[in-house]
Amino acid sequence: MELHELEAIAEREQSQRARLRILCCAAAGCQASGSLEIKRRLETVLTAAGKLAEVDIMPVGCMGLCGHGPLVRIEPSGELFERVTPADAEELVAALEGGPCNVPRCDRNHPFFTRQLPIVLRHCGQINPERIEDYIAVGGYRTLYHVIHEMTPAEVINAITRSGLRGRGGAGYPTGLKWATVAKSPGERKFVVCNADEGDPGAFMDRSVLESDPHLVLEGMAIAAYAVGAEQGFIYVRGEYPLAIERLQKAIVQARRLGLLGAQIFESGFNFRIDIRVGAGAFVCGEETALIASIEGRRGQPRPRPPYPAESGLWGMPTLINNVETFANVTAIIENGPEWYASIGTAKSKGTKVFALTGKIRNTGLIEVPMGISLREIVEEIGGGTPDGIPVKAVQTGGPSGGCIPASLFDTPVDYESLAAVGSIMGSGGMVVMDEHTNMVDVARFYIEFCKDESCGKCIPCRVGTVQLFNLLTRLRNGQGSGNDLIEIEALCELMRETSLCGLGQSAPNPVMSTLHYFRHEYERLIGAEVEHGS
Amino acid sequence: MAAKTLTIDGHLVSARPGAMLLETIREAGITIPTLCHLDGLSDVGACRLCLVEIEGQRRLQPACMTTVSEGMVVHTNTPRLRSYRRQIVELLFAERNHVCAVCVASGNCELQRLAALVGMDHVRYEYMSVAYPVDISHPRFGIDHNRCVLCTRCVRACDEIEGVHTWDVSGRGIDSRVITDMNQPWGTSTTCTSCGKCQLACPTGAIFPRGVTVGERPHASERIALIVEARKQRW
Amino acid sequence: MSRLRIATIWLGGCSGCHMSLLDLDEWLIELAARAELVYSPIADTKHFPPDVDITLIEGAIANDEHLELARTARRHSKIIVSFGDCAVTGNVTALRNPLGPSQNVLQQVYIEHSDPGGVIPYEPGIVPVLLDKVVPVHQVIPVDYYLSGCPPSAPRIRALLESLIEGREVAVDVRFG
Amino acid sequence: MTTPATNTDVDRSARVAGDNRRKILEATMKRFQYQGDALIEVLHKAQELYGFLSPELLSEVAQRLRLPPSRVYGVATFYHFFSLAPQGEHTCTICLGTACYVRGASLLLHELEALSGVKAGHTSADGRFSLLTARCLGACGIAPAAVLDGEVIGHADRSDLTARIRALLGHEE
Repeated sequence: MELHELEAIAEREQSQRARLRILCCAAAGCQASGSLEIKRRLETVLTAAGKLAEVDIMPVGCMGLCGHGPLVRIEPSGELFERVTPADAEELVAALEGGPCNVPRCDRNHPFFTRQLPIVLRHCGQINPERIEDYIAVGGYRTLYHVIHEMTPAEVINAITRSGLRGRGGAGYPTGLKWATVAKSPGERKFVVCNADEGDPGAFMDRSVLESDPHLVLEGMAIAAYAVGAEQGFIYVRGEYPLAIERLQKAIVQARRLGLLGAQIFESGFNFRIDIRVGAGAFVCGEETALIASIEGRRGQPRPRPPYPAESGLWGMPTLINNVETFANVTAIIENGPEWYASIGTAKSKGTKVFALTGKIRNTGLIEVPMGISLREIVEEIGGGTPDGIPVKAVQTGGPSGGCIPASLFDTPVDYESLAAVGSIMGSGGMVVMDEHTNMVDVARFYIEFCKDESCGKCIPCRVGTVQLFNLLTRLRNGQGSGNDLIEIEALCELMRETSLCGLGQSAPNPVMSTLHYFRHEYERLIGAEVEHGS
Repeated sequence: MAAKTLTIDGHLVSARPGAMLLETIREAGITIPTLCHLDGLSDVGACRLCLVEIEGQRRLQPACMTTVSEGMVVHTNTPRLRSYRRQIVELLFAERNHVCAVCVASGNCELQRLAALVGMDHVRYEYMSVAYPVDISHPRFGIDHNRCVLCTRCVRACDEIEGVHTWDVSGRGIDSRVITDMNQPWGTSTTCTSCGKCQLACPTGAIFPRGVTVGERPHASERIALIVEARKQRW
Repeated sequence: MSRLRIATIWLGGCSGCHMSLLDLDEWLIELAARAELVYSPIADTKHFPPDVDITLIEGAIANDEHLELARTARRHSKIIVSFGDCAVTGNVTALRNPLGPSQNVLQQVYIEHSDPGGVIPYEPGIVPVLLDKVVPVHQVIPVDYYLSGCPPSAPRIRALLESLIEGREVAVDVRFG
Repeated sequence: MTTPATNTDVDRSARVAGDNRRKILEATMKRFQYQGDALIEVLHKAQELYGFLSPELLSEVAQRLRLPPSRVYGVATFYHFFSLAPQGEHTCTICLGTACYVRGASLLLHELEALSGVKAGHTSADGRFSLLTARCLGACGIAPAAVLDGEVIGHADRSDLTARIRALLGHEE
């Protein structure tokens, strides 16, 4: 494959594109709501009308507003229809050429669309994720060519460093620094691993990216591999995501066939092969060292760091581990330059962040916003508040490792440091909205139960601490708690945070500590009279 | 290479480069609790009892898996470390049925000793009162899972020294359990060589020689290090 | 100096801790000079008296009577000592816990493992009703000091009592089993 | 955890059917050059072929990959995806992720437990129905989500789902 061949594919794609197009969301959420049946119905209607040749019906990735799915967009008008049913097919076809159509339309001027800044999600809902040609037509794999032929590995790392990109998996470690460590660590072989073990309950960002734009991630990984000197990559993806796995498999085969992965990529000396490893249901495998154990075919138990995987990872070799969203940012940074990327966001948190906005919120879905946006803008403007007008009480970010931020702090800007300062974390991007009817002790107990079930059992504070914490919260909720219990709960939280072996155990108390901090009265109410006298 | 000089609890000590903090602390005559560590076996850093404070490091570090470095300033016995250690031992006692009064290892048990060492005079947590089986299908040894602390010393002794890997851990979290082969009665294991190293390595009365009663199981874990030494030296 | 009022109570345990107390031999005479035993299974008393200075509780909380006596003792005592492993941990008395709630235990003991025609005794007010779970004393009342051991040896009991009587800081080592 | 009688029944019926599942599994192991590292991939394949991992199957995998049996068992029981017992003819998985939880998934689960008489994570005694839970299906946009015999159901409605399961189980009686 040479550059001109790539461009030829893009041109051919663009010239063959029909003027009239119907784009049906074929991501997991809308598929579950019957979007494939809608697509079939549209084909039937067009066939009957003898118009099948004039209109392209494209299955595309996530269009964002998952809670209102299935979503269908028509081009060139760009109108977006929500809650479409197969019976709407005729009207949608009519709408293509301006005919009458009573299918509910989304307001494209709604803040849900206008406040977003898609970088990672820029192709989502625009291209057919199962066709590499679609990706090439929007400029895909040209950055990889540029990198291989015109940049040295050091220049690539330098660009990523200057962009200010930080790990999107949650902890926010500077990506450039990680790449540089892997690049300079000695090793016979090196590996690049994409962490797609998105395990936070209430998060589906990575799933949507993989289902909607798998090549973007592959290209990002290939660039990383070139930069750090790796020839083998793995994508560790949750077994719960069959559609993402299927699309990744297809994407890898397609890329290999075109010589964009494999040996001598773009006729250069650079080789890079990617294999998929399917997770088997263990949240802890999102932790780097547990993930490595799992790829090596062992129980997914973490080990103490140092050494860090960047120095000694898979089979003891230097290993770069980044998550899906981090890799998905790479091409845009190289393409537009690190300065452009660094101009978005805040002083310490650059670029955008993808969030899965769920819970008691009108506009459930996938959003990408610039860092620094306030929680209020996300919840009230983009999310449109709660569906039934009950006031919002809190928003939970960071999943089981994060915390609950009360509505009174909704002016907090969304960046790594600010979220940490209010007792939560950025996390991988789950954002669950809770209304006034939500019992915060139950929420804390829900997360601790999750961590208890997901604890690997290796270290004592997490293995037994989660169970004792869960028992204490259960006792409290059942009205059998005593004033002493809150002291015990706090002591256990501190123990787990300070002494657990890995991030799972260290952060497991966060939901309890943050709710105890902001909603202590809800705990105290459960203990009964004795405390109420005091308060 | 020159020896490393570091400060442990206010005392200057020197250590050979590459030494682990745990051995250096012990050589300095300081007692620090451990459970999953056993001389002669690889370390896993799982029990968290040997965590120490190292100045300039945000997180506590397990002494058993931390390499000494020049100028390191280490605290092994601060109030919060003492409080954490006690809590960890409490959690262990609450997890399974550690009833010293009726245990073969009483008087020779590391867990019992740990309770005394960290001053754990009572357990604040609710006892979980589990009902695990006792496997005495093996002709020479038995295992009472109710007394297991999941330190995995048996697993490592079997794998690293005897080389047969009869033992492993099944399940996860609080449901973790050590197993032999396919989670089958130990006596039916096809890989076990009946060498007894697991029994030597066991810190509590979980794995015991058959025929002993309360307080009769001797503690002989230090023999594991001797065996390793013997193998190296080809005695 | 007025004599201290000391009580000992015997809940779910084997009385071995009390035997160990008696092992103090001649020191008991010294003790008697400084303290008065106002309630104990080894004294002829029916009701737990008020204004007790130190109460040693042997045994775990296994039935409703234990629970009530422990609460009474707490109300009337300045200092409560969990005396021996059963009081501190549940110990042997709590070995029934893995069998499940009290009904399962009674069923196994009085029906399944008994001669044919066994019946589960049920005479509330006469036969104490078992609690579903045997628990250590500190899970039902606040405890001030813990003396582990099954039983605690006489010298350790003496060390504890001496510090308490003399108002010194209590520093008794931990020794389960 | 496993019921040996049923396992051998399954094995026997498999042999009688003259199936080539062993061959497919062998091919998978061969593709990974019988490397121990591939254990999880191989177990995925084995479960896909047989529906669950019987002790015999695990032993065979251990032998072919030259791994100690306890390690294979340890791995198989660490990951929630692997099942060591056969599942019911029909399965319903309720997502208990946060978004689903906030939208009432636990009530849904309780209702199904009451309806089927099966506790979450278990299979009915007659082997007809398994009620399972998932930590998060990643389908939060359509919470609460459930999977009934492989079909993802979004905005799962209590009465609707119970009716479907009742029909599913009732139809064949």
